[in-house]
Amino acid sequence: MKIGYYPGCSLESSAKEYDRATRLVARHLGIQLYDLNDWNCCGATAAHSTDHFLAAALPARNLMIAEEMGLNVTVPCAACYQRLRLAHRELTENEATAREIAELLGRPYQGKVRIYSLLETIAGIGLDQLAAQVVRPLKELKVACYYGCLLVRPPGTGCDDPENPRLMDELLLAAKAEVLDWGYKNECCGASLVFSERRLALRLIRNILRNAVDAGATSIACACPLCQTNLDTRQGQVNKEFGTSFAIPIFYFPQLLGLAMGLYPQDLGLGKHFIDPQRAIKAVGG
Amino acid sequence: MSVNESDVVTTAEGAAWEPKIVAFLCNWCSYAGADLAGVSRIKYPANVRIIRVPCSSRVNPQFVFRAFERGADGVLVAGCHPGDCHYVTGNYYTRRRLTLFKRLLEYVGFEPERFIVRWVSASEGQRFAETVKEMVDGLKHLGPQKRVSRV
Amino acid sequence: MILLGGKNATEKDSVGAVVRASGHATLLHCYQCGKCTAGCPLAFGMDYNPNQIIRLLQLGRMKQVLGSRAIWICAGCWTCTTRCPCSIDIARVMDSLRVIARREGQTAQGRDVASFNDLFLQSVRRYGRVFELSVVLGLNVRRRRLFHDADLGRFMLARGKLRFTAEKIKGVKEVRRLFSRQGAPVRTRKERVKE
Amino acid sequence: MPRIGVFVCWCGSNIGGVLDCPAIAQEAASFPGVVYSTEYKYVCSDPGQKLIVDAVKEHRLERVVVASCSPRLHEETFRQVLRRSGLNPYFFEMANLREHCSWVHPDTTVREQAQRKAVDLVRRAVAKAARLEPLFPGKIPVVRRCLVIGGGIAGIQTALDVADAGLEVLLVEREPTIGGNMVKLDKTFPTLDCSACISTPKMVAVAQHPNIRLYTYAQVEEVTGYIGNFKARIRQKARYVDHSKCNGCGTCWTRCPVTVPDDFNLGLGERGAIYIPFPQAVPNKPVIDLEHCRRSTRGKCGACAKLCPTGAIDYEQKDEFVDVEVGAIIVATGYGLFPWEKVYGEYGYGRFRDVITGLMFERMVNASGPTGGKIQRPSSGKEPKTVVFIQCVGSRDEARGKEYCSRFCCMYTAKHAHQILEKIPGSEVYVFYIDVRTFGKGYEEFYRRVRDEGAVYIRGRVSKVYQDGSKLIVRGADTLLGEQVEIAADMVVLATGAVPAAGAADVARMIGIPQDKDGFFQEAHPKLRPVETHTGGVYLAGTCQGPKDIPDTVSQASGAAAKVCGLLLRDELETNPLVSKVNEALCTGCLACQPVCPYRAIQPVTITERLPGQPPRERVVARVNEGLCQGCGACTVACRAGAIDLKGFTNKQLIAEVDALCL
Ligand SMILES: Cc1cc2nc3c(=O)[nH]c(=O)nc-3n(C[C@H](O)[C@H](O)[C@H](O)COP(=O)(O)OP(=O)(O)OC[C@H]3O[C@@H](n4cnc5c(N)ncnc54)[C@H](O)[C@@H]3O)c2cc1C
Ligand SMILES: Cc1cc2nc3c(=O)[nH]c(=O)nc-3n(C[C@H](O)[C@H](O)[C@H](O)COP(=O)(O)OP(=O)(O)OC[C@H]3O[C@@H](n4cnc5c(N)ncnc54)[C@H](O)[C@@H]3O)c2cc1C
Ligand code: SF4
Ligand code: SF4
Ligand code: SF4
Ligand code: SF4
Ligand code: SF4
Ligand code: SF4
Ligand code: SF4
Ligand code: SF4
Repeated sequence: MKIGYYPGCSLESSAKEYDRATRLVARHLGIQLYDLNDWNCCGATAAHSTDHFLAAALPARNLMIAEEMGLNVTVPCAACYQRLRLAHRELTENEATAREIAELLGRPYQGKVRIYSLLETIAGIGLDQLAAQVVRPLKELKVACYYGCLLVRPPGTGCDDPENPRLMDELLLAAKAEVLDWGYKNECCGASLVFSERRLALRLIRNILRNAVDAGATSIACACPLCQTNLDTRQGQVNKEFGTSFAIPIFYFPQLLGLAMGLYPQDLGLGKHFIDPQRAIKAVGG
Repeated sequence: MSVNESDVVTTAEGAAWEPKIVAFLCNWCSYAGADLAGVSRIKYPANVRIIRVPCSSRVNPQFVFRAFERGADGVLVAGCHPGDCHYVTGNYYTRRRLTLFKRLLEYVGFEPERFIVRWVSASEGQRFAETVKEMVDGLKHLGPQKRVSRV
Repeated sequence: MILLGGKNATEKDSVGAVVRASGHATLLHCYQCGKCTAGCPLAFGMDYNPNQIIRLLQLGRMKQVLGSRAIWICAGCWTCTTRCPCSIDIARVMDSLRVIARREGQTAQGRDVASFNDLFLQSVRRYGRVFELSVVLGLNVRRRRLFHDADLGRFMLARGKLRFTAEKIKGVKEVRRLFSRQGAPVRTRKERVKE
Repeated sequence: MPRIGVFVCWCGSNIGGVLDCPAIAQEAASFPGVVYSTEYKYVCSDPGQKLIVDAVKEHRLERVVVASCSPRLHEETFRQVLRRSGLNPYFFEMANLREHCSWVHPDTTVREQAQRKAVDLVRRAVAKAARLEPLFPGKIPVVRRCLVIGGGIAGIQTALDVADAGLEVLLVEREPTIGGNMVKLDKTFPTLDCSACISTPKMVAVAQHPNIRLYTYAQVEEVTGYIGNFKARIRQKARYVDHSKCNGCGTCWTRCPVTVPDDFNLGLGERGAIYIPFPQAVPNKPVIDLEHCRRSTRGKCGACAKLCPTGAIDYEQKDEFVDVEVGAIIVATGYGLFPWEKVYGEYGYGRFRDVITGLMFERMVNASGPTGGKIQRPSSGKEPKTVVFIQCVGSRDEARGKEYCSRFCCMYTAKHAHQILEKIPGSEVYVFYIDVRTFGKGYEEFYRRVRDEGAVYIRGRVSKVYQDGSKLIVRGADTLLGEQVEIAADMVVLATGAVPAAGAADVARMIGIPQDKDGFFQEAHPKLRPVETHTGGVYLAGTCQGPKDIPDTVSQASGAAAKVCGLLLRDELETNPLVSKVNEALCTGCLACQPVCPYRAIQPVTITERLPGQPPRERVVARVNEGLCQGCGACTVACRAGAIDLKGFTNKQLIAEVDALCL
């Protein structure tokens, strides 16, 4: 399968391991990722909080690039994914905006590109197909799949049921992990506030960690660089702020899939976590 | 048959003494409630014998007294919940009359557990069964009624 | 005390702008069930709950809304929008309010949020992508708290997760053109200095 | 001792699987009076029924006991079997072995006890059977005519429905025209069709219906009798206009020199002393309001008499009485509005002219109303720009108003808000509410539409309205924001709730129907008998039973009509034979029984007693009206003399049952 790949800014820096695991797993599953040529930042929360036009225009350029390359796009970052989909909707529904952007960039967007989350793309090859690749079943792994907000909201742009998303659960089930039913899988982690209103954001992170741990999770899986960074790197701050002692590893879901498929933990960027995932990896015999 | 049946039971089988309860149930609510207990197969002790009356207000205290005289160990009167009476206000009279009567019984030395007035609706099969259970337990504790029993 | 009626109700036009910008015909059909607030992960930190923001708009209280902290606390998680029984896109209303507040310079209650957004977009404008380090450091400079999150910085550095140089994309000119549209709010430092 | 037959039913394994039915039958054979006893697999089946019929013949049975399931299930079935066997159907008694025994005591550990209980239950039934008496339902003839009191939409609808079924209807309305409150309305929610357009054709239909006799400006003064056979006295108030002569030309009312505030328009307009309430009134003929007529106040005028081309004016007319017999009565006396100006000082006690009620607003927006449909401030005649509505005025206020919700005011307020926004460009509408109740079909959608149109709903009750120059200052709170709100308004419209129509208590007393705690007439059952009353033959329609809107009013009116047709289309009524009977020889005339009867079935009568060797003597005794008695038996306990007994549940029978069980 051929598909355009829009990594987004985070996967170039703070979420390098996500990028690496994604490319490795995709290759292993026979998904050919083509990086969008010279893509630009989608603008993220900053853009839509500041200017409605920019919020549509920045992703629009990327969609045009994909369209020129004749590819659909898969997006590993939940925020980028939502921005791209909302921009696609704006461009196809709001003629004025579409026209203006076309003028500024000197070409139109035809609206042919389909935007998929990485979850959908991987699930797209078939769960059986995936299960067949599993050499190291994640049997001992009690994992809470965390989707956050932007993958599933607002309705119509999300990739799964906004209230009870299941895609990641299905994927990890195929990898024989023990996935848990828990209440915070679609709660917000406050990523967009973490720099400006850190104390508020820490509280949201605390709530998510607590709920996962209460549900019996020994690890959390994510499908977004912002979620992972937030939940992983801020655990120390959370513990300090609330007097807790969380130390739960936060994985990118392709890292776990990679493990199950027998790839090397180092190659999957598993050494780059703030909370050491060694114990969890050992438990599954990694 | 003028012999007390419960005596026969004790002697014949050596089984424990079983209290005898006469129940007056109004046709519209409590009798239907007892029917529902049956339809729902809710088990309860077999000590209760039911007499159907149109309304709990039809129950003359004399009937209750008669039952005791004839050897009943307990009497139950049950009707629709206040406000739900098929005949509008009947059970208010029941309440007033039978409360008074109960006080009289207690005055002459009856234990309060021997005479019970309870509201049981047509949908309260469970409540009917529980009422019977409760009464039987209470009466077993008290033993046979001998105060006015002529038998 | 909220004063309404006759000449008291003067902010209807500006409310109308928010209503339109957020893609609504009206917000008056919100019946204040509070479901938006109930699910909002950040309501605990807001001065007005999300439903109260909508309520104030219904009453035409634009100034009160623009002066609220709530609009900056909103993380844009879209929980409210997803569940509103009246199909009100509260998250987008919040967005629109931030946009308008930013345009009108009413960012007192959300200085850090607005600064972060500014720095972020500046970075995008300059390089076509966001240069995380410059945004974070920039924010710390503006806030005069240089070592905020320094622990994290050290960790990221150690794991090779921080870039020290920005990567400029080839099409940065195109991106700048997108910013050039009239009304686009982000200015570079140079421009700011010039003013 | 009558000859009794006992039939024990297995109900397949339902009974037979737990109880030893042959043993029960065998034991029953030894009970006093039992001459035949048997068991059968399914007694209610055709062969089972035949078994009974044959046994009755063969063994000359006089009473039958079936020991099977609940009498609530099959008592009627078996009574019919007895009828077919040539026995009085009330010579039947049942023992409930299934619901009360086999199904609840199935365990083998209690087999013995269950079996003994079953035998006891059969013994009880036999004891009662031995004392059964033949009972015969009584017959009462039915007068095929219905009286409808109140000519609002409820009375109109119900009268038309009954009349259409071919029955005679007498419709009595106390105002000079029928139509009630509905004809005062402008549009009706949620579809906004014009109220007069849908109601006046029905009014005309009433006037023209061959089966309806219409009495307007009339009142029912006395009702006696019982279901199927009521007598009523109608007072036709003097109109001072001979309607048999008047042709409704209108000359008189346009020329009368007197002007008085017009009650039909709630004081917003004026009328003469001779008047019709509104142009489409039915009948479309005037009455003279003698209190204001100049001829009677000043002794001179007589203009109407002089001008009338038909000589219909008759200043000497007197009230007349009409006595009628009817088989059923439908009460449809409607509602009035809560007298807010007596209670709410904080809204100005009616002192501020621009504080009006919803019904006044209806008259104001009505094109045929006093302002010709122009919405204007009563104080200045100017168009209001800011209008505040206050809901629940007098309703949902247990301290000074009524505890209940008036049901229609939320919706009519929404309607009024819509009308303001539609007719006055640039207007502002604020609605203070506590909850908004939109239970009907299309109502919530209407409410949403009105909000979309710009009505601002503010959750909170207004605390005060005061005049400030030409403005009304309304002070409330937005409880959702927790902030006080003050609105400078041009007009304030109060959604006053509904109360029972004036005089409802008199109607209740006259007919003998209870009122609920709020004065509305009490239906027989709030869910299952909403149009019936506890008095047989008396039915309710519309808002006299409780606040309701037009759709509900009309449904209930048609429901009441159906009930009346069901009653009156029979030739005779069969009375329930299970009623009380007074033994006049024992009755002391104390009447202790009378107040306990919920149906007022017991009345004192004077009888002449002829005891041998003594002069005839007059004596008061109680008598039970079999048409009214429902057979509850409450009276039997109240009678100290033991003079009343309940047929089918007599003292003797019940005592015998007790004895049989306690043996
Ligand atoms: C402001 C307002 C707006 C409304 N708008 C709507 C609407 O848009 N849609 C809607 O569905 N509903 C509306 N309603 C409700 C509607 O008015 C009632 O549902 C309906 O009128 C009830 O009809 P009724 O026949 O029961 O009572 P009424 O209309 O009150 O009729 C009762 C009649 O009985 C007569 N009467 C009373 N006592 C006696 C007596 N003792 N003897 C003889 N006659 C007697 C009265 O004179 C009257 O003519 C509104 C109500 C109000 C107050
Ligand atoms: C949880 C709950 C609680 C409620 N509590 C109350 C309460 O406390 N008080 C109250 O007043 N109301 C209450 N209600 C409302 C009440 O249930 C309804 O008002 C009432 O049951 C309506 O009766 P119905 O006969 O119109 O409809 P239904 O009860 O729905 O009866 C319709 C019947 O038609 C049959 N049917 C359907 N289609 C066909 C077909 N094509 N051919 C043949 N048969 C068909 C169905 O099987 C059904 O038996 C409650 C409702 C709910 C859901
Ligand atoms: S959820 Fe929607 S309808 Fe409810 S209060 Fe919020 S905005 Fe209003
Ligand atoms: S989008 Fe904003 S207001 Fe809505 S739930 Fe999320 S944080 Fe709250
Ligand atoms: S009579 Fe009753 S118990 Fe006997 S077969 Fe019929 S249903 Fe069953
Ligand atoms: S003038 Fe005479 S006929 Fe004409 S309406 Fe008046 S009373 Fe009737
Ligand atoms: S007599 Fe009376 S009713 Fe007739 S015109 Fe004169 S004032 Fe009017
Ligand atoms: S219908 Fe509405 S306005 Fe009227 S009493 Fe009920 S809640 Fe109040
Ligand atoms: S209570 Fe008994 S004695 Fe007294 S009037 Fe009634 S029937 Fe007669
Ligand atoms: S049996 Fe009941 S209804 Fe009949 S007269 Fe006696 S008290 Fe009234």
